[in-house]
Amino acid sequence: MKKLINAPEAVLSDALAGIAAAHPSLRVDAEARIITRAGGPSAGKVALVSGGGSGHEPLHGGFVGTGMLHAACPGEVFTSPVPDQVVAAARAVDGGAGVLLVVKNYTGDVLNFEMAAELAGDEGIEVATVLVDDDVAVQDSTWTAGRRGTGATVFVEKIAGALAEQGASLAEVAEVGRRVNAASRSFAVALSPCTTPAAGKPGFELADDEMEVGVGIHGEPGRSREKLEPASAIVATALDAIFADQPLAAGDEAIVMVNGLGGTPLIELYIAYAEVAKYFAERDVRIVRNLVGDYVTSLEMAGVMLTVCKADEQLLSLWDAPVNTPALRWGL
Amino acid sequence: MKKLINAPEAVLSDALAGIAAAHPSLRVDAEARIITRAGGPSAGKVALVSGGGSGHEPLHGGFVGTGMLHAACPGEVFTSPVPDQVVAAARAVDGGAGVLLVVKNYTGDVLNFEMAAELAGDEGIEVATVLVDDDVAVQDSTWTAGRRGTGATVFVEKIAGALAEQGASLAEVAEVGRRVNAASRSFAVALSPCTTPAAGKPGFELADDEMEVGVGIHGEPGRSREKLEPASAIVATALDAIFADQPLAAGDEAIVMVNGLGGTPLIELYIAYAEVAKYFAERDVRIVRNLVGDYVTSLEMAGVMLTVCKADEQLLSLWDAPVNTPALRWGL
Amino acid sequence: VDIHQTRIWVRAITAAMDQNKDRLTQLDSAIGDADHGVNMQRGFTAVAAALDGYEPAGVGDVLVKTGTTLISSVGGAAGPLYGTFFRAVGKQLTGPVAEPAQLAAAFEAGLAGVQKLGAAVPGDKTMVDALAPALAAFGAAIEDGQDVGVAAERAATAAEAGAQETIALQARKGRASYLGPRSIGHQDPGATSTALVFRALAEALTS
Amino acid sequence: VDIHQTRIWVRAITAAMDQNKDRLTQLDSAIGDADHGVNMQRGFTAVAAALDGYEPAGVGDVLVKTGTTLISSVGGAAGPLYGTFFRAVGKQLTGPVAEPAQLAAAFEAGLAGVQKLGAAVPGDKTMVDALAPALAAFGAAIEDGQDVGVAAERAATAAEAGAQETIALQARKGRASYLGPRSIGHQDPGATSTALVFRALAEALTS
Ligand SMILES: Nc1ncnc2c1ncn2[C@@H]1O[C@H](COP(=O)(O)OP(=O)(O)O)[C@@H](O)[C@H]1O
Ligand SMILES: Nc1ncnc2c1ncn2[C@@H]1O[C@H](COP(=O)(O)OP(=O)(O)O)[C@@H](O)[C@H]1O
Ligand SMILES: [Mg+2]
Ligand SMILES: [Mg+2]
Ligand SMILES: [Mg+2]
Ligand SMILES: [Mg+2]
Repeated sequence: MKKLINAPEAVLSDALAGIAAAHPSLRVDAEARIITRAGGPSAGKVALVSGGGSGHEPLHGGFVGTGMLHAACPGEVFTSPVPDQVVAAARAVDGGAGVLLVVKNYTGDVLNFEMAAELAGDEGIEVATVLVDDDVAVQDSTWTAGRRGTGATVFVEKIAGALAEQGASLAEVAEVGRRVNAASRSFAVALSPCTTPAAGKPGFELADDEMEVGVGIHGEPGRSREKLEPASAIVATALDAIFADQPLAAGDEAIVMVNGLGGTPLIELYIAYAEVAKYFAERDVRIVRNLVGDYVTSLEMAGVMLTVCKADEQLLSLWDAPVNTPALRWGL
Repeated sequence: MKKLINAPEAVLSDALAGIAAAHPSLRVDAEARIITRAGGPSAGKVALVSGGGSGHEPLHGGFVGTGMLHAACPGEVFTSPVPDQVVAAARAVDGGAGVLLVVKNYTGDVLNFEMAAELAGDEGIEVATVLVDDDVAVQDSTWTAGRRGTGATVFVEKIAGALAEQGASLAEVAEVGRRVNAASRSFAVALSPCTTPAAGKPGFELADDEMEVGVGIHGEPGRSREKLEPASAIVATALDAIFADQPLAAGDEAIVMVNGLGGTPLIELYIAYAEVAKYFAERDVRIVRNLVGDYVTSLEMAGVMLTVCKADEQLLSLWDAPVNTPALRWGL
Repeated sequence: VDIHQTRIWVRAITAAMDQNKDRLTQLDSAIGDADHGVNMQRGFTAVAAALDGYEPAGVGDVLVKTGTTLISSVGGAAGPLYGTFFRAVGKQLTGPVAEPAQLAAAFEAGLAGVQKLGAAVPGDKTMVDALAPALAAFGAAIEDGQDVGVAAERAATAAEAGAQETIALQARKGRASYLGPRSIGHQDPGATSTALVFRALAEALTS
Repeated sequence: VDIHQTRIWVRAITAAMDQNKDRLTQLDSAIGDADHGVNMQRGFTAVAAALDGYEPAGVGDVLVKTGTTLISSVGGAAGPLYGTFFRAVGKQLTGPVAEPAQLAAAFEAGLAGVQKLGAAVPGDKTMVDALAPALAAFGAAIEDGQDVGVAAERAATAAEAGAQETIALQARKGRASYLGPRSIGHQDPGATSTALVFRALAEALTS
């Protein structure tokens, strides 16, 4: 295992120290393990709190700031945070208008956030939850854990965060968050596995001519192993799956993210984006906004995740609203 | 070789197509292989042109925009651009106040940009050059190729670009660029090699407990191979080399970049930044601004580059000036 | 079963998680996210610290404290689920000593809590596949008039068999469910740690 | 040496670069950035296209065109250096035929151009370590009254020996210089491609 770390058990605390040192706009409570805006709560505004296992940076700490999250609760690597962290975050950022928890749909995240919601409610904090479950690589059904929450988390946090910044109510902010999730789909392909510091070896092994199709962001194997294909075919596989689940028609508009999983060079993400642009152009679906880069990662995994959100006027104007976070910044 | 590409020989053209599709703020001339601001030249302002081999993204194309570069000339992967590209770029962006070429000190880059400068001069374009050579891993001497240009390129492009935006003369912009370079030092360590699409295999092999110390950004081996060490020791090695070459005294101020080489998870860069912050604090040198992320990469290489620029009032105010590029954006 | 024995049980779990940390993590690496061993070890290390110097009024207090500490320190799916289990069991046991039948009933309350929270049924390839047979064996032995130590032995054996049997199952809950048919052929980490919990109980009650 | 032979030479270089692309890239991979073979192949493919249908007035025109095309298509260190070499040689050869002694002198002008641009001296572990001995051998053979084909053969052999000898050298110019002592033990890619250039000349002038 090759990692730029001091010790597997120190990864989270060391990283939090680095985040604290690097970003004066953030306040890191190392004890409570929460990252909040340095400015404190925004009186009268809904505060967004998210969190999850670490190893997905810049998610979520990199999205704390004006127009997006108020707080992030980082768990250990690939381990959801404990309820105490979420409650501490809700307490720290509640501006009196309630707290929206943005939760990725994993059993661990769901359970810990649920417990936290209950505890925070007991303390008199108004809490609502948006569950993100956009990964079409996972078959959805009431009998399973359901779809994973992946790339759409960024869209939900950005757009709901923008509405919160405008002073909307908790119900409205939660509603738009759910709308974004419902309009979004993701699919990811890995060219190499990743290794958690604790495990010391990769979650799966791939031959030099293989890829894992339909992977999540926790280093687990995907739905199937296939022969490595050119970028055009990989993009088509992912977008076919996304379009099969959420058809976009000629004339529709979309926000698209080509997201690197941590170990993919940016030049390759641009190559993938060129293929995405072609795919959309052939179907006459307009990509009206895009992100190309590492936003939701899986440690050093090489691969790409595509996330597509069907846009409408409200979502688009909230997308364009000012945001000022370490990882996403415009209009400010 | 695992790459998200269509074909080794199509890497540059496919990536340019992706950049063109992703960034409406940029104009990509696929024929001339140059990336310029969509807005065209800025009348009466000095225009910065940079370039170099591809594979270092977001350098340079990601730094084209208000307050930074006017044009980037991407060569093939790890191959400096040809003079024709640079001349085409200078021609496209000259606003009448001259063109500053920001050139990383590699024989190929230097020779191609020199030829281009001569040709552009013949066309009546006023041209000046800033040579970036900040990598202290390389012994400098008049008998060798000299130091490599690495991380400081970002600092030079940002700060000189800001002065150009303010309407300074070519001589002034070049002068501040040289000042930034003179104030900057870098040192990089790799935990894994990288593979160029054309070669198909890595530039060196590393055992599971080894690292390459003093690497550049072209996949070549470094100055020495050592046993893998904790982040704290790796950071100390790099900063010791930097401080030995450019001592910073208590009370000094610095801009610091913790730059990922392409395959390093962001969480590890934050761990490294925590160590950097400690190192500076112990010496009472203040880090007044920082960048943590992938800015000057070496394809999918895992590793970290530290760049330190001794700051003063002018450099700092130019650093803080608005910038709006795909990879660096603030104040706008 | 008294407070002392309960403490010994929890201490034995802590030791088992220390010893099996890597094994559990590797099992989780195959079909999950490679953290289950680390999670359990972190949790029970915290539990050991929390119980140190703690003065419980009853058997249940030890277990409630254990559960609460797990919830506050584990995270992931295992934290709330194990936390809920121990809290639910503990809440049933208010006295300084728990009679075998009380314990069996409390365990059933624990299972109910886990199932209510996680919605897993036997066959979903989760900790429930070790927990359910363990409790059934424990309850049956007690009803049979067996000694609590013997009951615990049978529970441990049943849990181990249940964990083993998860190998053949396709996961329908938890992270492994994402793998679909590819989850078959791997033993569930949570069921494996549950087997450790009951083996520790058997050790505690027979030593 | 006439225009036709010059074209054959350049065509033979193109063929050699095609064939040796991977070898040159692998040499460059060891002490550089793994692009020299690709660079040279791209350049001489462009040269072949540029010369196709081109009507040169003299031998020099072919070589100037070759050099100019290399500069516009190769990039890296090799582009300007080889481009300058061919342009400098070509500029000396204005007639439709080049006499052997003219050619020898033109080659020297080419070397001077390369050294002026790159500031490398023999022993720096660059293409100069193949170029300088090749030209020396060529000039000596011509002075000796040897046939131009023989001279080219000797030049090729000297270039190959020179390239071979770069293995023992520590680089002081180009990318390999960054490696310091670790550059020792590897053959310089540029010196190797220079040897191919002169082997191609020998083939062209003896076929
Ligand atoms: N819904 C559920 N009900 C019961 N047990 C579950 C459920 N989901 C997961 N588990 C158990 O949790 C274990 C994984 O725990 P752990 O790895 O610590 O958490 P995570 O999956 O969040 O990384 C699984 O092996 C499984 O036994
Ligand atoms: N200053 C120099 N003078 C002469 N030849 C040089 C010089 N620098 C580099 N070279 C030659 O160029 C070769 C490398 O060419 P190439 O790989 O195409 O360019 P780059 O080094 O820019 O990637 C080296 O092997 C060496 O022979
Ligand atoms: Mg987990
Ligand atoms: Mg090169
Ligand atoms: Mg797990
Ligand atoms: Mg090279």
